[in-house]
Amino acid sequence: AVIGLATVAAHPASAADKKLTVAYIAPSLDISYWQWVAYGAKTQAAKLGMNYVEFTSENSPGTQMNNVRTALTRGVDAIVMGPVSSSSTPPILRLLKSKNVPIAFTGIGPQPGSTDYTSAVTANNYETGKAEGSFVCKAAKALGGNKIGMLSLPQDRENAQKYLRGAKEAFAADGCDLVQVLQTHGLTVREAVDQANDLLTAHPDIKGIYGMYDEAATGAAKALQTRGLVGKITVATADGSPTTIKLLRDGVIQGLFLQEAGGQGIDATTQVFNALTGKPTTKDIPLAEPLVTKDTIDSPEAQATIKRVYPPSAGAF
Amino acid sequence: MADKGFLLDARGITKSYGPTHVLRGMDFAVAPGEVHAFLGGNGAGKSTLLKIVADVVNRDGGTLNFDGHSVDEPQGAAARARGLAIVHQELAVLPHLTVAENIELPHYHRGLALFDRRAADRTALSALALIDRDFAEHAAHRLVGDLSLHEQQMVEIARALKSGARLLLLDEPTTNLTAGEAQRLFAVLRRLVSETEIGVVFVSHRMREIRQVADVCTIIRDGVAAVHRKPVTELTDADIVELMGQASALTETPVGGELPAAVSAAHVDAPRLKIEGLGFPVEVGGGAILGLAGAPAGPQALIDLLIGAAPLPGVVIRIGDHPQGYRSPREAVRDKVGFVSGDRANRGMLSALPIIDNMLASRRIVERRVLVSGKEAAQARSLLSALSIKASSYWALPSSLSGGTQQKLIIARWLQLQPRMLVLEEPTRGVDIGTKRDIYALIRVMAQAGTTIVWWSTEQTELVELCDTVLGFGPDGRATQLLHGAEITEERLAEATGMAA
Amino acid sequence: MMRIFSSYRTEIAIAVAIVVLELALGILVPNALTFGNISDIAQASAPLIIMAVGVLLVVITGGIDLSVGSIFSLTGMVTGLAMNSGYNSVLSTILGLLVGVVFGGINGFLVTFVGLAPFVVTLITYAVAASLAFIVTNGHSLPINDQNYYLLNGGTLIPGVPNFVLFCVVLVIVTEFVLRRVVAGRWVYAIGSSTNAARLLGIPVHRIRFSVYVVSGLCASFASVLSVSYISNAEGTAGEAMMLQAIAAVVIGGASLFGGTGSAFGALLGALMITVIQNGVNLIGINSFWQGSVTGLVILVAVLIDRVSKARR
Amino acid sequence: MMRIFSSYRTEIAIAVAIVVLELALGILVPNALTFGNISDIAQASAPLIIMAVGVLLVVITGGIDLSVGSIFSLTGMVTGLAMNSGYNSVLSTILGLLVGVVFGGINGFLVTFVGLAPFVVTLITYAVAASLAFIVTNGHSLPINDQNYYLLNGGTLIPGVPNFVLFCVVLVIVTEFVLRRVVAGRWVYAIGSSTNAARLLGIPVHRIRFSVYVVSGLCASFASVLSVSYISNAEGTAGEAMMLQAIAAVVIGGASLFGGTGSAFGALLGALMITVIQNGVNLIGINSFWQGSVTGLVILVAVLIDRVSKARR
Ligand SMILES: Nc1ncnc2c1ncn2[C@@H]1O[C@H](COP(=O)(O)OP(=O)(O)OP(=O)(O)O)[C@@H](O)[C@H]1O
Ligand SMILES: Nc1ncnc2c1ncn2[C@@H]1O[C@H](COP(=O)(O)OP(=O)(O)OP(=O)(O)O)[C@@H](O)[C@H]1O
Ligand SMILES: [Mg+2]
Ligand SMILES: [Mg+2]
Repeated sequence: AVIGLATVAAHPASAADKKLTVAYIAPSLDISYWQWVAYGAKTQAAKLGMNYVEFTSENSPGTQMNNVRTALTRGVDAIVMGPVSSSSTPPILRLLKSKNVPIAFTGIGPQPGSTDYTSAVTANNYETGKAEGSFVCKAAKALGGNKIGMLSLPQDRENAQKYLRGAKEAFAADGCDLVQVLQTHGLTVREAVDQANDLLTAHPDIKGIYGMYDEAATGAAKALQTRGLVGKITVATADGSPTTIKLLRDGVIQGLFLQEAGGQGIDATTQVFNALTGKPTTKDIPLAEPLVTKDTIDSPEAQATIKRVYPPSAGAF
Repeated sequence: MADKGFLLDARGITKSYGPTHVLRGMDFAVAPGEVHAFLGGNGAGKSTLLKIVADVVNRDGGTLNFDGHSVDEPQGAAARARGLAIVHQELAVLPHLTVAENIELPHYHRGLALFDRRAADRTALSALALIDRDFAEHAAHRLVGDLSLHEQQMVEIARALKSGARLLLLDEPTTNLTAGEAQRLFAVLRRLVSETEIGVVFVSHRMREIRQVADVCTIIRDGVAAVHRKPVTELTDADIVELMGQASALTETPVGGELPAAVSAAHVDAPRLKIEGLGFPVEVGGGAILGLAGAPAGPQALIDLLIGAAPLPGVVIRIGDHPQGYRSPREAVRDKVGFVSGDRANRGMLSALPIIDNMLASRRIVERRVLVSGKEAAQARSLLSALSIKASSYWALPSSLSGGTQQKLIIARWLQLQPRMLVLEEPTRGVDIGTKRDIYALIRVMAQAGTTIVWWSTEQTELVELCDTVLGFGPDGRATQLLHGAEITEERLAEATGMAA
Repeated sequence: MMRIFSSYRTEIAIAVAIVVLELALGILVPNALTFGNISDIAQASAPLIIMAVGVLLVVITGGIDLSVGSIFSLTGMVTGLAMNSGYNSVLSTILGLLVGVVFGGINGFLVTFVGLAPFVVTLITYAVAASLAFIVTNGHSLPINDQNYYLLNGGTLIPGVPNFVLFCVVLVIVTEFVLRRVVAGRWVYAIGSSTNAARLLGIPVHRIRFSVYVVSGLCASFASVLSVSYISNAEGTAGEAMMLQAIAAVVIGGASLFGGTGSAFGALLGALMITVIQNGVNLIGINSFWQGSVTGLVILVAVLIDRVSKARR
Repeated sequence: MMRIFSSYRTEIAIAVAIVVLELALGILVPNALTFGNISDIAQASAPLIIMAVGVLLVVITGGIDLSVGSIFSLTGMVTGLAMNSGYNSVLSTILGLLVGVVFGGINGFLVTFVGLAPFVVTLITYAVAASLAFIVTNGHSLPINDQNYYLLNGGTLIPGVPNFVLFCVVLVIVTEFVLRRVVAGRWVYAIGSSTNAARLLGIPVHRIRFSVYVVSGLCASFASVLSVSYISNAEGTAGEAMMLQAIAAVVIGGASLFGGTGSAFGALLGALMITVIQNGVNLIGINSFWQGSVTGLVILVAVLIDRVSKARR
């Protein structure tokens, strides 16, 4: 028996029946976006028969690196990561390459020029920024104005910088005027309400509010409701949640550019699983952020996309 | 065998702090209508016993009856809670609250009651007026934190006097009072005792006060009552000092005197001290002892000027080669000008630091030490033994020492340092009779070696005994007179300080 | 009169700073001094004011309460969950307020009866409450669809005065009254002034110290239910930024972290100051990267004014 | 011997708690007690330890330093910017350290010579430095490509001992030595014990108080350059979470926010404790939402052990 045990200890399991483990490392878990990526990764891991563990980096590259090392100590086989920033990824890629552990990124991609990663599942923030810019501008013009205010993500985030660049190009092309950009700090509805109010006080003549994150639209909607301006100012945002989808259905906001948070988790997990099991992988998966409106929300395509945004437990689709 | 007649009857009280057995079966009883002096050396356990009586510290053993009932039973506990007021040796004041609130707040027991400010002002006025009418009239709304130690002490006493308690425990209440204030306090106590039959326990290290105010005394030594409830008139001063275990205090030159040996005989090159702007010139040379007499305002301002702590408009001092005096205490200390305060809590003690740091703080600066040297342990030990301080270790915090012992630590800072000038601000506050004698001797030795001494005391006997010159200050803080040699008598001092009754 | 002036010196300095700021803003931005914007400021500052008043009591006793931000978050989630599970709005509000009472009670117990340092205790409850705020809904934020619930914040018990203004004003005035005129209020200062002396004087130190933590938790919860009522939404991170702001409000308003000083008016003005600056930088449109610097420097100027006014007396 | 035991009681209690935690973890998780994981813990805790030692000095004087987290962030950005602009790594490091000295100096000046409350002053510099951390690069994070720079953190001045371990150990030992054995160190405690008594004793209160803020800023910057060297990346939000952790480390390690107490060993152990718990919950795989609760409760147990050990003496 002793010998038998020793043998088992020396060869814990053959590759075939060993359960693979994937670690999801989020930059922070305090915003729903990264939680929904987590949900996608977790459900997909279960589906593929993998163990799932998760870590949060508190927006600190140091903590992120510690998390990677701890994950390796735990013996994880693959990593799905929403990095703190693109520029924080090179040392991680070096480390993982030396350990031969596949990694797939979600939301934010690796440092441009990197090659040693399995896959990057990202939203095309620049194109979405442009599309949303056009949408808001046209809607504003239909309401008789061309001034737009923006509720932005913190501009130290790469996705925020890309959204803004796209939006500015669209405004320039379509003849709209971006009169103010207010950046959030905490990504809370509360803050967005206060900022939307300040926006409307400073620029009473705006006809469109461009939101960059889900809470922005919720906050803007609230401000418009209290001021009796619903329908007189158009609101669109990226992301999508049960709250904003309801607002869309109620006609308080006009456009949603769905970001498949859950889908990113699903796809990234699939990619690292493929890498581990020797199946083909896709390096870059830029997911579109399709526009839905009150009229298109119940279409089968829109409903399919929404199901890749957030889990059923979050609310109705 | 509890005597029904006693207000307070404590029998066989025991109390230890770790290995230190403070009380080893102490008896203590107070009858109504008496002022009871409670005597003993520093660290004898007086404050500890009073705190046990007042339910601030738990006793290890013994019985305690209040008004005939054990305080371990609800009736006795309630009687004690209602009937006892204490003035602690280390003041228990609330610095951010006003004088009126400090006096009146403890009398409220219901949190949801409204605090009646007008009533509090009236109570404060009448209570303080018993001791100092001037102070009473403008004090009610001042924050206690802005008051001097003397004024804070009056607030504490006023609180106790107005509490309506049947037993007053006063732990060294006069150490922070001027002679005149003490006299008025005694008058009040005598009146209260005769009119309302309350009992008063009075702790003091001043023999004369004891004789003045006390009827009976209990002396504590080695944790037991060396004398229990004896009329003060039956004991001579010599008896009392002997019973306290401080016989050395009786001889003119101290015999237990390791202390003066702590001062090296090397001659100090002392500066002349000139003070201008007081209305008359004051000048003392090296080796002289200049006394400062009077209510705190004047002497304290002059002391702050002397040690560089604060300027005093209109007054200029010249200390040897420092024609403008000192700009900071640091400059003064580095020029070997020492300062010892009796206001331990605010101006003296570093209470979060162990004994050794407290004793050697000045030396480190004077000698410009960079490192805490290995020698310091030996120095600390020699200072502790010179002052016969019994501490569990010099790494203990000062709060584990008795009040008078803490004062010795502060005095110890300037022993062995041969200061050029030593500024003493009520340095013997709370120090027992024996040690006081030693300190007087020490000051004389230092003066003989050439150190200029400036000494403020509210105990006029001290000034008479020690000083070559005394500068008197009136109650308004203005300098009044300069007395020399034989002119220094208690009568002249009383006159100079405006305290002639 | 002079006494009021001198005992509220810091408060007056801050009030003057706020008025100057608003006037300057009025010159720079056309709509800054409209009724609409001023009522926006009131609405934006109400939860912070309420939270700051609770924190103030703890700070006066010489303690600190780091847990208020996450109590705020957790309260919102509990209230939202209760409402979405079909409880009526009164019951849901009460459940929410219980969160503050329970966490405040834990803080008070550990500080008062176990004798742990307030910083450590409230840091622990901060972490636990923040974590629970995610656990209760598995991280999802909750929209509140009950339209009646809005009345808690925006309704008018007194005609013409929205409830959130009413609650703030009443809370501040009552707290100031209690602190100045009621014995328990004076005890709060007594404990912060010298715990040891307060104990020796027979003041019920334990009871008061325990209570201030409970009240602080309750205020944080109350701030949260009002806020949830206003924005019809509960989020796990809603209170995160508020803890430091609440303590800052109290300290800017003249309280010392060493205890013994501070006033409810000061806390109100400190919170208002923070909101006014935020409103100002938004209205002027100062780039968000610069906002921290601008906010910092404006607060510096305000406390320097206070400092100078103190030095001159 | 007994003396060391009694004067380091808190430190010993925390050390015991850490050892117990690690042993428990070793039973639960196979790789927890490997050399690799222990050196990961050392690496993860190094910046926090260094920052905590600086904060400790301020806390001993009775002050507080909230600005260290954003000094950490700003230092990284300045260092990264300098490196990416072609300065060599030594010069860039010095520029980074200057950030801490300058901000520490501003803190020290405003607290010491203007007399403002440390909480307010360092809250202001916290906001300003955090804002500057974004401004200097317009919000972009910076990759550091200079491979040599890695040596600052991971190289070995003494064979076999990585620099970050060396720096931590030397800093803690030197600080503890200064605090215990150097006269200026004793003065730090004296000021925290009673500023007034310290001044009258002739202690250079201003100079010492000013210095501790400068040292605190410098430590935060030093922590940052090490961290940047380790992860080859500078981020505007890198230090955000560290301020509260550093103060917590100091307080868990036995310092009182009222001043006068605390030790460098305590700060080290407090920081280590925080990192060990973080490492433990990650290794065990505790759900992220639960991590705050678990961390809070483990710290509670640790401080209760300390409390009990104090009560029993
Ligand atoms: N908290 C404490 N911890 C340890 N020892 C203590 C403590 N409090 C008092 N002691 C010790 O108890 C003894 C008695 O102290 P106490 O204060 O009662 O003396 P005292 O008679 O009032 O002296 P003094 O005349 O100096 O005021 C002293 O030896 C002192 O060191
Ligand atoms: N803050 C300090 N910390 C450590 N050592 C000090 C400090 N200040 C002074 N010293 C030590 O004291 C000695 C004298 O220092 P310093 O140069 O300050 O003296 P000084 O010029 O005579 O006095 P001043 O400071 O009043 O100008 C030196 O040995 C120095 O190391
Ligand atoms: Mg005593
Ligand atoms: Mg010099």
